[in-house]
Amino acid sequence: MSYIPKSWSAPAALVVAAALLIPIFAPDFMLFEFSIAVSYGIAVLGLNLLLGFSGQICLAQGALFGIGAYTTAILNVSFGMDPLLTLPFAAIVTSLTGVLIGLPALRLQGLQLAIVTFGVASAFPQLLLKADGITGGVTGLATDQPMAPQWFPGSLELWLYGLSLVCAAVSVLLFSRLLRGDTGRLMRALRDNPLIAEALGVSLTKARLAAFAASSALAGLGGGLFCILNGFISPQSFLPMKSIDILIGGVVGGITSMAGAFIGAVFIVFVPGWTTDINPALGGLIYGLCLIGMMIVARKGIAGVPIGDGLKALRRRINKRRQSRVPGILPGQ
Amino acid sequence: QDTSPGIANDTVKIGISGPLTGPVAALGAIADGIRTRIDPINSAGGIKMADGKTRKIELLVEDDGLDPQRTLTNARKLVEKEEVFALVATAGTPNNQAIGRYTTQRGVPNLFMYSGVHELAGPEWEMGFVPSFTTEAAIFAKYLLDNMPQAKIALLFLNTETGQTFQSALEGAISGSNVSIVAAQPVTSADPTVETQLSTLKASGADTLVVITGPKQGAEAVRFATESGWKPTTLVSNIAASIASLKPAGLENAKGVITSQFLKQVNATAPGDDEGVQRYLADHAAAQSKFSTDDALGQSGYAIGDALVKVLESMKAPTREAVMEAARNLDHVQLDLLLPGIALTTKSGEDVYPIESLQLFQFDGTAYQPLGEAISFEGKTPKH
Amino acid sequence: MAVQAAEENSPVLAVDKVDVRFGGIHALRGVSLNVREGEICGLIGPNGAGKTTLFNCITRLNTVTAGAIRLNGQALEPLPPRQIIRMGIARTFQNLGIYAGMTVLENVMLGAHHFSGGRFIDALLRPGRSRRIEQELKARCADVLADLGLGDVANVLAGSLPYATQKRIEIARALASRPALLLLDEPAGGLTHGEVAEFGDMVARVRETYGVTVLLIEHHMGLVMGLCDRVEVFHLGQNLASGKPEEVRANPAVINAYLGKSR
Amino acid sequence: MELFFQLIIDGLASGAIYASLALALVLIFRATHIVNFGQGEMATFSAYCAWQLCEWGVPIPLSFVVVGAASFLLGIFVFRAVVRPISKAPVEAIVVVTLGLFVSFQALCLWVWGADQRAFPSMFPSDGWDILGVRVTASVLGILLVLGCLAAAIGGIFRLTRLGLAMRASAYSSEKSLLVGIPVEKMLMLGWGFAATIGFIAAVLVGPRLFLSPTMMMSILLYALASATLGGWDSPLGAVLGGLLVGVAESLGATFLPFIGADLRVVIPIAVTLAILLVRPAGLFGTATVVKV
Amino acid sequence: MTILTVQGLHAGYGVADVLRNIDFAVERGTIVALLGANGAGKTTTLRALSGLIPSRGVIKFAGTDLRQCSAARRVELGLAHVPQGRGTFAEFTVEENLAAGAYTAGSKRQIAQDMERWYEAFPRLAERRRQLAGSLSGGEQQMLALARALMSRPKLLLCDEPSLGLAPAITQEIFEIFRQLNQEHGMTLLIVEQNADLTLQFADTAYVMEAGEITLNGKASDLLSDEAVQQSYLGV
Ligand SMILES: Nc1ncnc2c1ncn2[C@@H]1O[C@H](COP(=O)(O)OP(=O)(O)OP(=O)(O)O)[C@@H](O)[C@H]1O
Ligand SMILES: Nc1ncnc2c1ncn2[C@@H]1O[C@H](COP(=O)(O)OP(=O)(O)OP(=O)(O)O)[C@@H](O)[C@H]1O
Ligand SMILES: CC(C)C[C@H](N)C(=O)O
Ligand SMILES: [Mg+2]
Ligand SMILES: [Mg+2]
Repeated sequence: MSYIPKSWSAPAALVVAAALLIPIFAPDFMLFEFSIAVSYGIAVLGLNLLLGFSGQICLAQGALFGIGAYTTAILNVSFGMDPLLTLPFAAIVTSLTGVLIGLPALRLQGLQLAIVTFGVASAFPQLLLKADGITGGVTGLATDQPMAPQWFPGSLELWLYGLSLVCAAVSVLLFSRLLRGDTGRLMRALRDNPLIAEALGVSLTKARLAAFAASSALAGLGGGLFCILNGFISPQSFLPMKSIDILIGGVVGGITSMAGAFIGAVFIVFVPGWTTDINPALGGLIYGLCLIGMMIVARKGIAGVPIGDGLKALRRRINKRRQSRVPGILPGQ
Repeated sequence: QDTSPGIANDTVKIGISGPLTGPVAALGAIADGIRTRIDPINSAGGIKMADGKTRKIELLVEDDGLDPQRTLTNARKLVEKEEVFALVATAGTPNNQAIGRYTTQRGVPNLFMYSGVHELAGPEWEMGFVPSFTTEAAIFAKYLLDNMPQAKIALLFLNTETGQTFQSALEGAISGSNVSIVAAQPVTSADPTVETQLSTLKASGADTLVVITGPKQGAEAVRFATESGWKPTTLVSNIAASIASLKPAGLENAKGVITSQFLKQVNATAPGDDEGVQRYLADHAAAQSKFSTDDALGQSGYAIGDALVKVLESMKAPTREAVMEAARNLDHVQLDLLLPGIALTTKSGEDVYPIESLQLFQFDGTAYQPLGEAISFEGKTPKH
Repeated sequence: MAVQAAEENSPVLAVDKVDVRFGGIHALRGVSLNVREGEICGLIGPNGAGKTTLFNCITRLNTVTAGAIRLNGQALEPLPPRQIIRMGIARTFQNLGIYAGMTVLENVMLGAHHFSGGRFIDALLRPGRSRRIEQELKARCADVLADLGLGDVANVLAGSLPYATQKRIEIARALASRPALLLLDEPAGGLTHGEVAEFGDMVARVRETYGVTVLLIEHHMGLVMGLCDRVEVFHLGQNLASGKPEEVRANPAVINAYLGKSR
Repeated sequence: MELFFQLIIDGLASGAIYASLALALVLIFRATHIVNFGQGEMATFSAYCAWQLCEWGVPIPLSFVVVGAASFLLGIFVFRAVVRPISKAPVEAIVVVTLGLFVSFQALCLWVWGADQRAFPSMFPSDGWDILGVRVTASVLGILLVLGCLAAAIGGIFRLTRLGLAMRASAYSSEKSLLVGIPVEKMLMLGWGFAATIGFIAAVLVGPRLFLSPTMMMSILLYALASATLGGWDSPLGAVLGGLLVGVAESLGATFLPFIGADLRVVIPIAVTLAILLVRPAGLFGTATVVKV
Repeated sequence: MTILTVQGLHAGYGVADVLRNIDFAVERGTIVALLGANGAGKTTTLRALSGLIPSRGVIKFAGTDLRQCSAARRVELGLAHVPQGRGTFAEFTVEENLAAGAYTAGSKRQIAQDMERWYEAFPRLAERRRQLAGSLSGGEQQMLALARALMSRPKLLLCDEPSLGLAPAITQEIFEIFRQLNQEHGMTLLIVEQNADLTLQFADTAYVMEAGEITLNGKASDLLSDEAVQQSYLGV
């Protein structure tokens, strides 16, 4: 049971279809919100790679997202680079930072890793303030106004949305390449039982850091995109809660699903707004209850339900049937 | 002339984005304060504007949790989906910076931003409200130069635009005198306690403590100064000095605290005979507002609502340009909650600061007593 | 043939006075053991004698406090655990070391992982190459599965299979790494008598086809006596006896410590 | 030098605050193997209820006792309503549920009582003494004393009693516990109840220092998590000592390490935690587990 | 008198049932063997009996219908289950494991007595009172699992492959203990074992399972001489 075909199942198809249909129905401001959601989605995808497929938790994903955003902003503001061209750098710089953050992961796992990385997320905005020489401190950084090229027929928002989708597509492509075949299997082995994996010749160091690097690269790409979309960033956008939001996005969407990453991102971008629309005073309460309800109804995330579950049940049934054909004693040759 | 979006013959839509949830949800009282002011007007039929029409105000409030990016999406949603006429009281400096470019390009008024830093990203379409932190720094400096010419200041400041602006303004204002800053310690709004910083400040041998932080750290500082047996002259920024927010520190500990104010003191149990205060209390009761009557943020919101009403009244055409025009040319406009002697004054092209006067007060254990008259910095608000 | 070969060849695996302590517990106290090329060597001993600990030392999951372990003359102690399989040692675990959430084939492919797999950069940038490698790997592992009679269940989740089948998957996985030395830790646990006999045949067959040397921990005396060329007995972390199965079975010390009276 | 000692005292004071929440977190972890991110917010809610009773004129001790008992019920309610339905869900889903509790309780307090900070009555006198120029206050000593006793009591219950053993077993593996006849669900329920009560006590201790507000506990969450990790998640005493260590390290580091300073003090708890974990992976007082395959 | 009656039992994992319509009974004070090939469903049967997996059908234990009882309640009623493989609390010490096993047992004194008794029976455990169960050797864990189950002084002991991973001498001893418990305390035992020769020597009656159904039952001595059984389960 390879994970790729599974993720490419119904939820993925739905997400792709929705992504393509959105520009037709959504007004500009909403297209903008969707673009923001896609940028988060890329970061959530990174988290899924780490959490869902290699079993390591990183609660600094929001900080890494911020590093991507600041890389883009600084390259643009201080070096005059075209924002679009900065994206690969955002991914690379963040990836390297991610490896640094991942170093403790070689010794720590689970809860402890979560808390240490959450500490990184908490320190991040303060570090940005401290390094105000390059980050602009509290004032933040305003980057070049994003602009659609001359030849582009649609609106600026459509252009940015298209750009986001391209980034997402690239991310999904890289993601699925990593999860296909040996590397993916290896990461899952790592997740399920590192001890055995090591006995099978897996280099834990290499695999863990690779997972961190890849995951952070995605966070960085998402962050760079986020910066381009907004045209302005400041430390206030990368508070520790952002990392928690990204985690929520991942889990609500489903941490072992690519489609889920984007579903989850849409959730964290839109649902808090909807709940305050229902009742401004009670918005937070409704959102909190919504999170709890969500997990009770769909414990494997939205992407795991209900289509996903049905498929799985079917698969299990098929397996069962095959299995019953296995003779109880050793088959002779 | 064309009519701008968001304004009809009988209504005008106003958008607000601010933190209704999360760690700084206290700022949500601003939106509530505005609503407190607007509700009675709507029930009375609306505002009579200078173009001859009477319009009701429709307030649309969005939560941004003080995240600038969410402020931007909110602003876009308000402008493009809800088609508001103007944004009001957007809270937070970076938040206003984040939407500056957008409001400028769209030509959407961003009125009475709740930020003590006024020089932001889109000067044409923006207007602040509360006095600049530089004004407050100047008035504190003036007090010290007049009364304690040898003062040694220990500064506890919020490590954001707020505190940094204040710090540099204070340094500027005391330069060349014998008043000096002997120690400065930053706090962040995430710091659970600030005793470490205060101990360090105390050890510096300062005789004056200046506090420019949020309400929580302000109250902690006031408590610390007494608890630790350190008795400096304490000056607290008006962001942190309302009686409501000092109460948890123990009001007896706050005795002697000096602050600068532009809003009247409100004491619900003894409202006194000030008409403005009485109207505020009546409106507060009628609107069943959540914030307590002595909440400085709610009061600020109420004042902003009041200012909004005044601006809309003097708007000569149903356009966004006209509202900016009106806001930029306020001439000694009195508000219910502004202290006597303090009024909104702006001048197109020259003066972007609506409130430039502050009055010093000292706490006597139950109430703030004025220390002299309001001091006006009209036209001379220090830039930063 | 195998028995003769065992006597002629130099040891593949040489364990020399190995000592292991866990805090206050002295689990191995200077045990020595040689396994010769091509033989099936049994390792028996009472519970807690240190058999599994020795396996763990060989595969570097535990560190030895003193002594040396050599494979074909090369010391194993300095190597990290993940190098062991590359040296040609593969093992199974006493309490099932399979990945229950993966299919049988995936489990086995993990065993062959070290041939080619695990290059993250290749996976990202050279999808063609990694796909080809994956195909090769799959073919090779399918062969192993077929050899062990697991062909039918290749795509079934390993966790849902009966205990004994899972143990067999582990052996398949170990074989997929093409080891020179195969360490089996109680592979026949939970098999019925009939199954044990077949299992013995399978191990013998595997030794021929894959040319492996086997070190086998087992409490099932029937299997040990029938299958092993030589048997080594541990007791309380020390060598108690060693020799041909029949000799060991007749050794009073072994009977006393391990086999019990009635056997 | 006086400053140095004063800072140590300050560090102990804030450390005691971190330790209070850490203790509640460790308790729930020990009893249910869940890190309840909403623990502090539930405690804040309880504290608000107590405050409200006081405002209505109920004597302080009585209201504390009443709310302490009610908190136990609150814990049980939360367990039954939201935790039990997902008890078999993967861990990340449970984490999100506790985050949901966090958001919900914070929003609930905000909705009912508003965001203004309130004065929470202190159990301790406001006395303070100057000892060789160093100021020590009664409230800090009081908090430390109460925490010490609580930690010892909780540790004792877990280590030495049948109930404690059963609770630990239930947290560790429900299947294995059922096999020996432990009513797992009841144990988990008790765990939630106890944790909510201890959380309330923590809120009572820190309330007067931090001022009662919906986000009171949120501001110390990271510090409390670091303290619990540092001390070892299965040791109540470790949580308290961890908290104190974090507090002192923070206080001294923020003052004497120029490149850190007060604005970067938030890195200190994590740096200290990381340093200690690298030496002792299970934390200072945590027990390392051995996994055999 | 029967202590356990099972009628029309269905159970499984998820979609399809592993057990289909199982009927059997266990007489009080007897030793019953449950034999069967790998994957026949023996473990599943025991798990259904002790309530670890949901099941349909009737399970009557000492007059009580177990369907209403949680797994924990079943232990209180006197049913103990030694699971297959390593069922100990790996994070607990040996002593704590035994104490947990005595959760439903009576007085402190009785518990202390029992503990001493099993320490005597398994001296290896006595040496390792403070060792974490997870770090014990496989066989040591098996002994611990057994001792832990016996701490609850069950009326009926369900034993899933008790000899798994045990040295021959210890296996022998354990069966002696079973016999002793059975004769001296009237404990009933239902034993799933692959070591069929040994089990059938000790057992009074036996059932044989194949593919989720019971295909054969009878006196243990009869089965010992049954040809089919000899072929697949006995080492003759
Ligand atoms: N990590 C550890 N910590 C402490 N003691 C340990 C550890 N690992 C093993 N031991 C002890 O070392 C001794 C040897 O254990 P080992 O697992 O090697 O036994 P074994 O010979 O494989 O026994 P079995 O036949 O029961 O599997 C045992 O007494 C065990 O309790
Ligand atoms: N967790 C599970 N999920 C799905 N199927 C399972 C699970 N556990 C067991 N099975 C299946 O149920 C059937 C019966 O298994 P069970 O463990 O009861 O057999 P058993 O007779 O005890 O065999 P063994 O001798 O291997 O212990 C097998 O086909 C097995 O594959
Ligand atoms: C008091 C706060 C509203 C000040 C805010 N932090 C700002 O920088 O504008
Ligand atoms: Mg072993
Ligand atoms: Mg079984």
